[in-house]
Amino acid sequence: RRCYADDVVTVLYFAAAREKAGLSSERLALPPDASVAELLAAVQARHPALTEVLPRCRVAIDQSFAAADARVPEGAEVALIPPVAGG
Amino acid sequence: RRCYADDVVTVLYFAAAREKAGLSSERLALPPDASVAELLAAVQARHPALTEVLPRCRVAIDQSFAAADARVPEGAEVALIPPVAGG
Amino acid sequence: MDHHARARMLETPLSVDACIDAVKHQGAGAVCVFIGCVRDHTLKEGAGGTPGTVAVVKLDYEAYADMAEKVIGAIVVEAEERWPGVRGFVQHRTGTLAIGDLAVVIACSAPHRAEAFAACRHVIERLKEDAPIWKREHGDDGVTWVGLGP
Amino acid sequence: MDHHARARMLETPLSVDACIDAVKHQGAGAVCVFIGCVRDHTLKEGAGGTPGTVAVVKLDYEAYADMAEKVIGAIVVEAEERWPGVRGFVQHRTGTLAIGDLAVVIACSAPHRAEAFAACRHVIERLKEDAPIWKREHGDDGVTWVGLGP
Repeated sequence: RRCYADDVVTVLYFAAAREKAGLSSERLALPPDASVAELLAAVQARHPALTEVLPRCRVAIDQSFAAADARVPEGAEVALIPPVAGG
Repeated sequence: RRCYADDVVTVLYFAAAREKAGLSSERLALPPDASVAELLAAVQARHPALTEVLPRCRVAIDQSFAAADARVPEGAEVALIPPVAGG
Repeated sequence: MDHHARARMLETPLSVDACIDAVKHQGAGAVCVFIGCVRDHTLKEGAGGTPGTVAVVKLDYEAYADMAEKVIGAIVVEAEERWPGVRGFVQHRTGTLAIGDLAVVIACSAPHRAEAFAACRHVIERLKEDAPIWKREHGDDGVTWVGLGP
Repeated sequence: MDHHARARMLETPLSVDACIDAVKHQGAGAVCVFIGCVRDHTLKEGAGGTPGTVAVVKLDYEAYADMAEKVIGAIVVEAEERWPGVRGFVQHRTGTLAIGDLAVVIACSAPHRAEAFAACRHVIERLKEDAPIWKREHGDDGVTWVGLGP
């Protein structure tokens, strides 16, 4: 792992999150070994409009649900998952 | 109602009952106001081969299930219903 | 009560689409369909009570057709009354069926899935209790009337 | 684990027959199919909390498709492991759907009906919990993301 350089991840925004953030995906630089919680804080800072929906979102890392304390690996695909409504 | 003359009913035999009785239907003369039980006794007498399956049969009068004490009206269509196996 | 609109005995192959079309409508958010088909094996009490499987070759379905449509129709009405908003429709086959052939198709629609599932299950369970339908099983252990036991 | 063989997200109309064919086999005596379709109304907490019905015009379905296929596929595997002998297959629609259009079709086969019903119900309930799929409802009260609440 590169030392002291940021991890770059891809963040995907779906449904209400995309609508509020105004974009469907972006690349985000995170401090190495960042947690999901830290990622959410970074996202919140970049997109204040997400304030309402963010707390209701689950997070997926590389297409698997991740807990708040999970680590976000370098190059991960991170998705914000608002309350789902399939079927 | 005619006095003292027999009621004539049609008896239908299905599945195992037809197989044992060797016929699918017949007309049967019954004393007036006969019960289902009396009808079964008459059928048993005519077709001893039914001895085994008869006790396991339900009876329908004019396409509705009937209890043993039900009366068999003149001209009724009576069906012997061996254990069913639909679906 | 119009049974005929809810249950049909057919000597020709059944149609899942026809059953769905009979119950689907703009107010229904859910349709549950049950399909009973001829399985290639069946469980049989072997000698000494040990359950064994018997290969099935075909089944002959026989029905007291008029009464069967009445009984099944009444069972569907039972489900519609018990779960408001449900609409049900049943096709049941008669004649000789090969492995894989459809013997019964039950479709139940409802505004929501819980009622659709419950009604569909109710209909198949009650149908198996009361519908005057019989099947003669041609298995590798000979020909037997299902449900008649040894 | 081959999710793809068990779950497919589609932008084109769904096929009940395709789902049945995917699970039907000679050892299956029962197939349970659940169809979720777009209803013309929905219940809405009206002002003051009184539940009222709102007319629905259409629904836009959005999905995180790759993950959805993985999640749904895993849910089907869950059902197959929990009810031995079950085979499941799911199609889920994305895009804009009109009233009556099919949003999801779930087919589960099994030797006997109890497992087919149970597995099918399990899949739809779990799918609604975890599949990353969303619907935007165009109702006569405006456009809202279902599940997001007021």
